[in-house]
Formats: sequence, structure tokens, C-alpha cells
Amino acid sequence: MFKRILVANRGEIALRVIRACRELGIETVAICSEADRDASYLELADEAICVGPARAADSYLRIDRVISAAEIGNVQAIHPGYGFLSENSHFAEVCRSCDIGFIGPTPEAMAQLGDKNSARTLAMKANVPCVPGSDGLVASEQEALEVARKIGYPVLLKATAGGGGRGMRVASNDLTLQSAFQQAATEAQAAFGNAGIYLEKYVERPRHVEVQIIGDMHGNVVHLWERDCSTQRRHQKLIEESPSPRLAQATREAMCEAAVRLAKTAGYYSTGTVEFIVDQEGNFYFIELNSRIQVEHPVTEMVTGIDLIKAQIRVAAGEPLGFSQDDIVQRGHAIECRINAEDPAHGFRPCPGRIEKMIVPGGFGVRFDSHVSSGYVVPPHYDSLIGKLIVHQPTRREAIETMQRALKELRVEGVKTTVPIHLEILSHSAFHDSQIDTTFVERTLLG
Amino acid sequence: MFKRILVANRGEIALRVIRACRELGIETVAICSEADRDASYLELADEAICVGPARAADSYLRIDRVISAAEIGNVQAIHPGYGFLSENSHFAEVCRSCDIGFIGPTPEAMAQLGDKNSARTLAMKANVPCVPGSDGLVASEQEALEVARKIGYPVLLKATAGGGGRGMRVASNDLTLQSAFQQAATEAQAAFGNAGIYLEKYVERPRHVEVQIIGDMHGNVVHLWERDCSTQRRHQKLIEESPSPRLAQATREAMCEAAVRLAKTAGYYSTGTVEFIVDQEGNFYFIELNSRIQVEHPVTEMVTGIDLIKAQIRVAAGEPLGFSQDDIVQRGHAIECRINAEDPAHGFRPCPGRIEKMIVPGGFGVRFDSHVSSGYVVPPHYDSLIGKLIVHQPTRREAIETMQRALKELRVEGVKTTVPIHLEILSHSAFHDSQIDTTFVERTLLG
Amino acid sequence: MAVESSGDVFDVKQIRRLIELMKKHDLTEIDLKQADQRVRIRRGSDDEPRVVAAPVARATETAAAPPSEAKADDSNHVVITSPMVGTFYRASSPEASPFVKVGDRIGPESTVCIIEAMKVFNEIPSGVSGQVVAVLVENGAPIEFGQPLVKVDPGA
Amino acid sequence: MAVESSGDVFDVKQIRRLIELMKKHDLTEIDLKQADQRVRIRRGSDDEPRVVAAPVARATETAAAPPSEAKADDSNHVVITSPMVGTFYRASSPEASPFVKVGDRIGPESTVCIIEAMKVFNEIPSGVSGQVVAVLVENGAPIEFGQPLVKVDPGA
Repeated sequence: MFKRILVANRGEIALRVIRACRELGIETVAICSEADRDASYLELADEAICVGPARAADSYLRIDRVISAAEIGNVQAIHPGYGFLSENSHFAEVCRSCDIGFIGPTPEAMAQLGDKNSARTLAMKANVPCVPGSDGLVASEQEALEVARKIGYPVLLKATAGGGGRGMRVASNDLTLQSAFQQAATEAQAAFGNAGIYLEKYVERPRHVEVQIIGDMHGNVVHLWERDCSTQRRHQKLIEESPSPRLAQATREAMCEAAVRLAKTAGYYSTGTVEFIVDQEGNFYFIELNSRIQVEHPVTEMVTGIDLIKAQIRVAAGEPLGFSQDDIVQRGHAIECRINAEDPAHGFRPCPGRIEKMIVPGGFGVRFDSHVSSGYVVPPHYDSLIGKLIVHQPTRREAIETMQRALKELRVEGVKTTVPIHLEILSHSAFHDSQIDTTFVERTLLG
Repeated sequence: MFKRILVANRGEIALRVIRACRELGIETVAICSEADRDASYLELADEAICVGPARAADSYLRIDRVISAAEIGNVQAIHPGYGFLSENSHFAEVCRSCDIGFIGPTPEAMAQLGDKNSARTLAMKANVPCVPGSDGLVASEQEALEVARKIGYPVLLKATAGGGGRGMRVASNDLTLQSAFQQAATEAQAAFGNAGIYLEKYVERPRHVEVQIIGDMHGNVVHLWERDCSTQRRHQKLIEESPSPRLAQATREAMCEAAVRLAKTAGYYSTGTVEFIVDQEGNFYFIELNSRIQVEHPVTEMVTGIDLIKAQIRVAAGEPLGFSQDDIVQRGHAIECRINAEDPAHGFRPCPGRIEKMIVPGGFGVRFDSHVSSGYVVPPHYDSLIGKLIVHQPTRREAIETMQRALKELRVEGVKTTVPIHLEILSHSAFHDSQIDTTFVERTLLG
Repeated sequence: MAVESSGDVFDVKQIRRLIELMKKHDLTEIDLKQADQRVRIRRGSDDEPRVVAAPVARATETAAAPPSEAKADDSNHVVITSPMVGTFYRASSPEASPFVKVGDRIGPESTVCIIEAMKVFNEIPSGVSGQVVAVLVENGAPIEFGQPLVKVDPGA
Repeated sequence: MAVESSGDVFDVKQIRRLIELMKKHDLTEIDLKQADQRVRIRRGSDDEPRVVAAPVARATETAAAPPSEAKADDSNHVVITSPMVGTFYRASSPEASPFVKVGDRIGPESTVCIIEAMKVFNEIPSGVSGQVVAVLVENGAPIEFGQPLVKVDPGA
């Protein structure tokens, strides 16, 4: 097992890793930017090394400085957390070339899964359902029509070089497809200098369901069941829960097995998340595999009782998993709300500043993961997550009730938070009835 | 179900009850003394009524004022918490005569179990092992010798009117018994005006193991397994855990069944705790039944996943238990440390005052029940408990590791706390090996 | 809260409340005077040249100056508070006239109200002599321990 | 709490609480008077002449005491900080003499040390001209971003 590791991240996930290490008896070296220098969670690390100024590109994202910190910190491995360098396969390669352990999968697996096309190819090889679509680019309107008729309408036209919704068009019949194809190609050419267009089935009102997996270096891969992250605002997850409500048990099992097949096919170890969308008929389609720990991992920890960060560190040190698929049972229902320093009344704009006072909720079934306490200053340079409130109860209904009372207990003075929107969602009948898809928040609450 | 209840207590247990009620959708009226008027947890109640000055005898213990508060607060029932009026059967009777629900057992069951002699008689009737001893008072030295020879040395002489160790003597053979008998009787006469002495088997280095039970008004009684509270200082519990380590499974089951038998025999409902001592050979003996919720109830909640306060309120409202014995499984290992505002370096003297800053531990497997936050003033009038730190992990070893890291995370500035003694105990090899009895702390750490 | 502003200017709780008001309404200064009591709080940066002596001098002057009639009276009032929890009644029965009303002269033994607690009707004696300035609670209202009931001017 | 309104102006706990309130809420002044008792606290930079009552004057004088000579000089020094994370070397090799030592005159282009990061040896230029007053890091020590390395007196 490692004796000393570098925590190459900040905020709550840095604290989460430090906590796991303290329990495992592993010393930690934290990195920080100048903006985070005074954060109290750094006191829980054995050492803290400032790697640069506030701007992430000059500190947390600087591979050379992070590696230098690992060298002067004399660590055996680096935990990348989420975000920043966590899915940078080049960084994982540099670690390997410097003979520093990377607490994550191999750079090869990361690279392969990080590319949309190769990931899709892998998924098909592993017999994991993907959204039906064209086999690569569609060269002409005529080809688009043929594909669309084959997979059925509505279809989505996407620019191969695209992103952020630009160059995307939905078509629900031949007529709209014909006009959409030209528009999309023109827009893509203008925006990205690449008119390449591909086509896939458009899934209406999908649910976002993801499967937590973990594998070791000895070929064992297991899943830890699913999380439902359909409660989103502009593709940002707000609330995550496990189990996914209204998911047929057969679908749940099929998805989880598909996730494990994919990971095995990719030669994947460490923790990972296989993301799917589920359509209104209960069909599920692979989207991507995130080769890191996720923000919402505690939801899975609550229902399975397994500490994912500890397990992730253990397998990175070469230990076998230590549990088999049969050991992993989903017990009760867990919900997580992301508490962000944002102002829901003003378009969720970030609300950095000094937290004058914070009173944290507690009691039965409540877990609060946060690096923040009274007096903490939320820096304007990073994401606005100031805490994750997680509850665990025997039933979903009780979990909602506990989350509501815990949100009302949480007191944050000095900055605005997302607590009001969470309370609004949790009291909505559609949430109670689990009639949630990824468009719910914008459709119902912010429309 | 109740719509509105009075919380007739203060501090963390008042907050605990308020939390449960908020989840159940029950309104709460809190009482407070003048000393607690500004405590922030009162803001979580729907109403707070000041019932008297700081001194508990003039506020929290004043039955007339508590009942008046219930009347002007327009509540249907009173939750007494622990301590204060919680085991006062007269108070329960007054509630009944005023047609206010009492969230606890019947006054009759309380009275019967509150009296040492009738409780012992009940236990014997229920075939629950009691510490072998004289059948009531021993009239003469000769009789004492006969009983002692029958039950075997060492024996303990106790004043029937006694308390606090006065009038107590241990005798390990006939010779010491003869002199001890006269001394004990003389001392008892002088101290209590009653020379009555009884005799029981002296259990050396006992472990304190208690069984959590709950019953409803429909005759159902179940146990929620045991807690080990052997880590004590001067009969004050410091650390509680579940399961009890090194307890043979057959013994565990026999104790738990005995506890249920006793409760059924007593016509008991609500939550209760049956306390036993376990000798070095694994024999267990009934001590008493506490007819209330206990400080350490969260330990049981963690391993069983059952919210005891909610369950207690439900059965008080006449609802059936809603779970059977088979539903109650002990999962993993839970430990609780009582965080008191006391100074371990100076004989654990209470350390009231203003808590300038408090940072609360969090993360996987950690629960913190506390009414305290930065700026809270610990009043000098009540017990010094400022929080309960509870951890839950798959194994005892992991639970200890999590507790250690959580204790180190907890920051309380302004008052001294019991955190250092907890860290000392948790790092002691005897604690790791579960070689703990009720004399451990004084014998090993404070000697 | 009127209840808790007991008239002790050194009451930190009260000061805290004043500061919250200042912050909420963005006040830079609060200056409260009553008889020989004074509370003055200033906040925020203050760049204007100021003869600091002046306000202080004023303060001392104020203290020495004779306070306004009404306020001066006020500070000398005695507030009778509830010794128990219960329901407040101004009269012995719905038909009867109130025990006291504003302007009445009362002695220490005078009953000022009845508090019903647990079906027992407790007559609350004044404890002071003087003139009733205000009755602070509505008939039939629930009251908690320590709640102000009646204000008396002992000097009148 | 009785503690908080003791009426004793010399109650240190109470004063501490007031000061905390001032700091927390950015107050510049609190002035409390009651009968013959008075508590007045002012804080923050204040360049104005202060003619106030005796105890207050004493308090403010202390706060405004001029800094010592040494410290004034100190503030004119320029501290060269590390632009990266790595290992600090005073010389280009174990045998070579240090790039700079105390007393040396240096220019902006002068190399003051080498920082090794990821096997690359980076020469760190001074950036200022002046006289080296202190070398703040031991040879071979690990250094973080922004860590002070060398102190220079640009006026010397």
C-alpha cells in the first residue's frame, strides 16, 4: 500500500481523498493555488504545497508543477480527484514516465474511452447498446434520409467537430430532415470549419442513468449499481439518487451488466462511471465512460456501504478488490443535493464571497461532505460547489423527507446557494412521482 | 398521528426530536429555560416557550410549567427526551390526567420498572437472569454468611436505602464478610437512617451491555440488538458501540431474547433499554430497564438502519411497529463518542463558555448529532454534552479508524472537550483487542 | 424584541440586534439616548474629516443634559413579568372589570392579572406601588415565563 | 445570560465580545453609557486627532504607535519569490560557488538560483537590481510556488 500520496485537486474532493487516506494510514501532500492557501481543509493534509496563482490553468492544471510537487513531496502516487487533470491521459502518462503511481486507469484505457468514436466502437464490440445512428459521417442528404428511415424519426443531426449545441438539428420527418441537413452542414462549416455531419436517433425526454463500476489490476470488475442524475439544469447535475426510481429491475440489471462488459473489454481498472440515457420506453443507450471518481459517488457509497475512494486507492496500489459482485447490495435509498454558491434568483450566477456563518445539518441518515466552514471565502476562480448534502433512508419517500429537513437546517450566511431550488424540486409532485427526465427542471421550474 | 408535540427537553436530544418531527410532518413546540433562550436549535421548532429560569429545578423539571406549556402550545403529546422528567412516572400520570399523550411507556410500567425490587421480581418472573443475591434484606451476619456461601465469593454488601457507593462493601471470604457486614450496616444507618443491607454476587471487571427494545400498544415487542457501553469513567459512559465485541453469538441472542421477555412481562411499549452486566465468563445479569430513549441510541440506529425516535413517536400515537424481529439485522459496526465540554486534564471538570469556532467532521460513515455551532454559549447549568460523534463502517477496525480521523477533524475553540481522552482510548491496544470492562478507563488511563 | 431590551445598555444581545439592523439598512451610525443611558454604534469606513472631540463632547453633554420628560419617565418604569407559563386574564371573569387599567394607582399587594396554569387560576400581585402605564398582553393570550405583563411607574 | 449584561464595564469577556462584534461587522465605534458607567471602543485606521476621554485616548494612542526603524527599512526590500515548484540550488554544481551571497550587488538579469523541476534546471533571474540582503532558502530544499527565495535591497 502507498505510504504517501499527492492530492492533486482542491475543495471537497481534496478533503474527501484526505479523509480516506487518514483512515488508511496514508500520509497526504495537498497542492493548492494561492487562492486556496488559507483554506482550513489543507490543515488536515500532512503537507500543502502551493503550485501557482489562483487561475487553474497556472496551478491545478499545470502538469509540470503538479509533478514537481509530487517529486518534492516525495509521494508514491497521485490522486487526481475529478475535473482538472483527472481525465487527462497525457498527465497519466507523465506520471508513469516519472514512476509516480496514478490513482486511476491506464493512460491507454483513458485515451480510448475519452475519444467518442473509439468509445462507441468499444461499446459495440462489448455488445453494449449505443444510440442508433449513422456509421460515421453522412456524405449527402440522400444518405441522411436513408439512415433516418432505417433508425426511425426523430433524428438528431450533429456536427462531428461540434459542441455546445451548435450545428445540432432535430428532424422529425423527411421534409424537415432535408432542410435541417443543409442548415446543419452550413452552420458547422461556419462555426468549426468542418461541415462533417453525423446522424443519430433523437431520444426525447431521456433520463440520465449511470452505473458505478470498479475494477482491479487482476481482471476483476464489478458494478455498484446505478445512479439517476436526471435532475439537471443545462446539463449540470443538481440532484442524484440511487436506486433509479421507476427503472424496471430487468433493465437495471441489464445496464449494470453492460457496464461491466464494457469495462472488461476496455481493460479498465479503478473507479469509473458508465453513463447511459434511458428513453421513455425504458431502452438504454451508452453515452460515455467517465474514467475517474464522480462528484456524486457518495450516493453509491450510502446504498452499498462501500467507501469508493478507499477502494480506488487500494486497487491503484495493486490490491485485489476484496469483494465480489454478490457482496454488493443496494440498501435503502440515497439522494444527494449539490450545494453551490450560486444565486438561483439570478440565473444561477456564481456567488463567491465570504461565508460569515455556516450551520451544518446532522442527525440520522445525513451526511455532509464539505470543505467549507464559518469564515471560509469562496474564491471566484473555480466551480461553485461548496458542499454535498447526502441522505440515506430505507425508502425514497423518507429520503426526500430527510433531505427537506436537512436542507432547511443548513444555514449559509454571506453567499447565496442552490438550497432554494433544491427545496422547490423536492416538493414538486413530479419529483415525488419520479416523473423526472433531463428536461424537467427547465421545462417545469425555470420555464 | 400527532399533529403537534411538545419537546420537553433541551440540547442535542431536543434537536434530535425536532428533526424526527420535521421529517414526520409534525409541528413542534420546544420549551426552554432563560439560559437556553438564544440557542439556535430552537429556531428549528415551530414555537419556543420559556418555562423558567436557568436552574433545571425551576424550568425543565417543573411539571406544572411543562404541562402549562403543553396547554398553551396546544400540543397532543409530549416527548420527554432523556434525563429531566423522562423517567418520572408521576409526570407521565399527570400527562394522562390532562389528556396529553406521553411519548413513553405507561406510568404503571415505568413505576414498576423504576423500583429496583419490583423490577428484579419482574425479571425473575420473566426468567431473566439477575445477579445472584439475598432474597431481600439479610437480617444478621449469620444469614449473610449463608447467602454468601451459597452464591459464592466475592460478594457485594449494599445498603437498601443507599446510593453513590456509600454503604457498599466487597467481601471475598467469610472473615472479611463478617467485619464488612457490621461496617456496612453502621455506615448505612448513619448515612441513610436505615441499616437494611442486602447482598449480591460481586461481578469483577464486568462489561456493560444493554439491549435496545421497542414495543407498540398492540403487544409487539422486538429488540434491536445490543450496545456495549463498557468504556466508562466513574459510571459515566464515554464510548458506546454495537455490536458488542467478543460477545458469543449465543450469548447475544440469549440476552436479546431475555430483554424482549422482560418487556413483554412488564406490558412495556415505547423504546427502552435493558441493561445487563456480563462477567468475564460471559454470564449476563439483568441490572435495570431504562424506560426512555438513551443518549447512545444512534449507535443502534446506524447498525439497524431504523430511526428510533420516529419509531417511538409512531408507537406512542398508537401505530403498530411496522417491522418484525426478522427485519432487524445488525449491519457493520457503529461507535459513538460523547463530546463533552469538560477538561480531561483537570479531572473532567465541566468547561462551560462560548464556543468561538466549531468545525464539524463529515464524510463517509460519519454522523454528528449536536445542537452546537460557532458562537454557541455552553451554559453552566446543565450536563456538559455538546455533541455525539457516531461512525458506521463495515468492520470494527474501520470504525475505529474513521472515528479517529473524525475526532481529529472536529475543531472546538473556546472550551475544552473530551476529544483527547477519546483519542487516547481509541489508540489503546486494549480497546483494539476489545479487552474493555467498566474499570478499564480508570484502571489504565487515569490511574 | 421589546421583551429582551431590558434597559441595560451593556446587554450584548441587544447590541447585536442593533448591529443587524444597521447592516440590514446600511446605517453608519445609531445613537440612542434615554435618561442616563446611551448606546452609540458607528460602522463602515469614514473618510470625512471629523472633529472627533465634538461627538464625544456631545455625548457627555447629553448625559448631563436633562432628558425629555416622557423618556425620562420611561426609564424609571418597572415591568412586572410573568412568574409562570399559562394563559393571561385581565379580570376574574368575563363579566368582571379588569384588575388594573392604564392610569390606576396600585400597591404591592394589588392583583394585576390572573394566570391560568393547569386549570389553576393564579392571582399575580404587583410587587410594586405606582401608576399603571401599560398593560402589555391581550386578555386570553398564552404567556411564557418572564414575559412582560404590566408596566408601572413607581415614581408617579 | 447574566454574564452578558453584567453591568460591569470592566468585564473583559463582555468587552471581548463587543470587539468581536466590531470586527465581524466592520464597526468603527461603539459607545455605551449608563449612569456613571461608560464603555467606548474604536477601531480601524484613524489618522484624525483624537481628543477624547482619558481611557479612550490611551487605547487609541497605543494602536497608532509608529512602527520601529528596522521595520520601516524592511518594507523597502524586494523579495524574489519562486515562479515554480521544485528544488532550490544556490549554485550550478556542488563544486561551483553560489550564484549570489549576502552583500553581492546584482542586476535584473543576474541568476540568483536554479530551481530543478521535472529534471529541468531553471535559472531564476533576479528581476531587480540592488544588494542581496538575505538568501532565505537552504541549498537543496524543496520549494513551492511563491515561496520567498532571496531578499534584495534595491536602494543600496
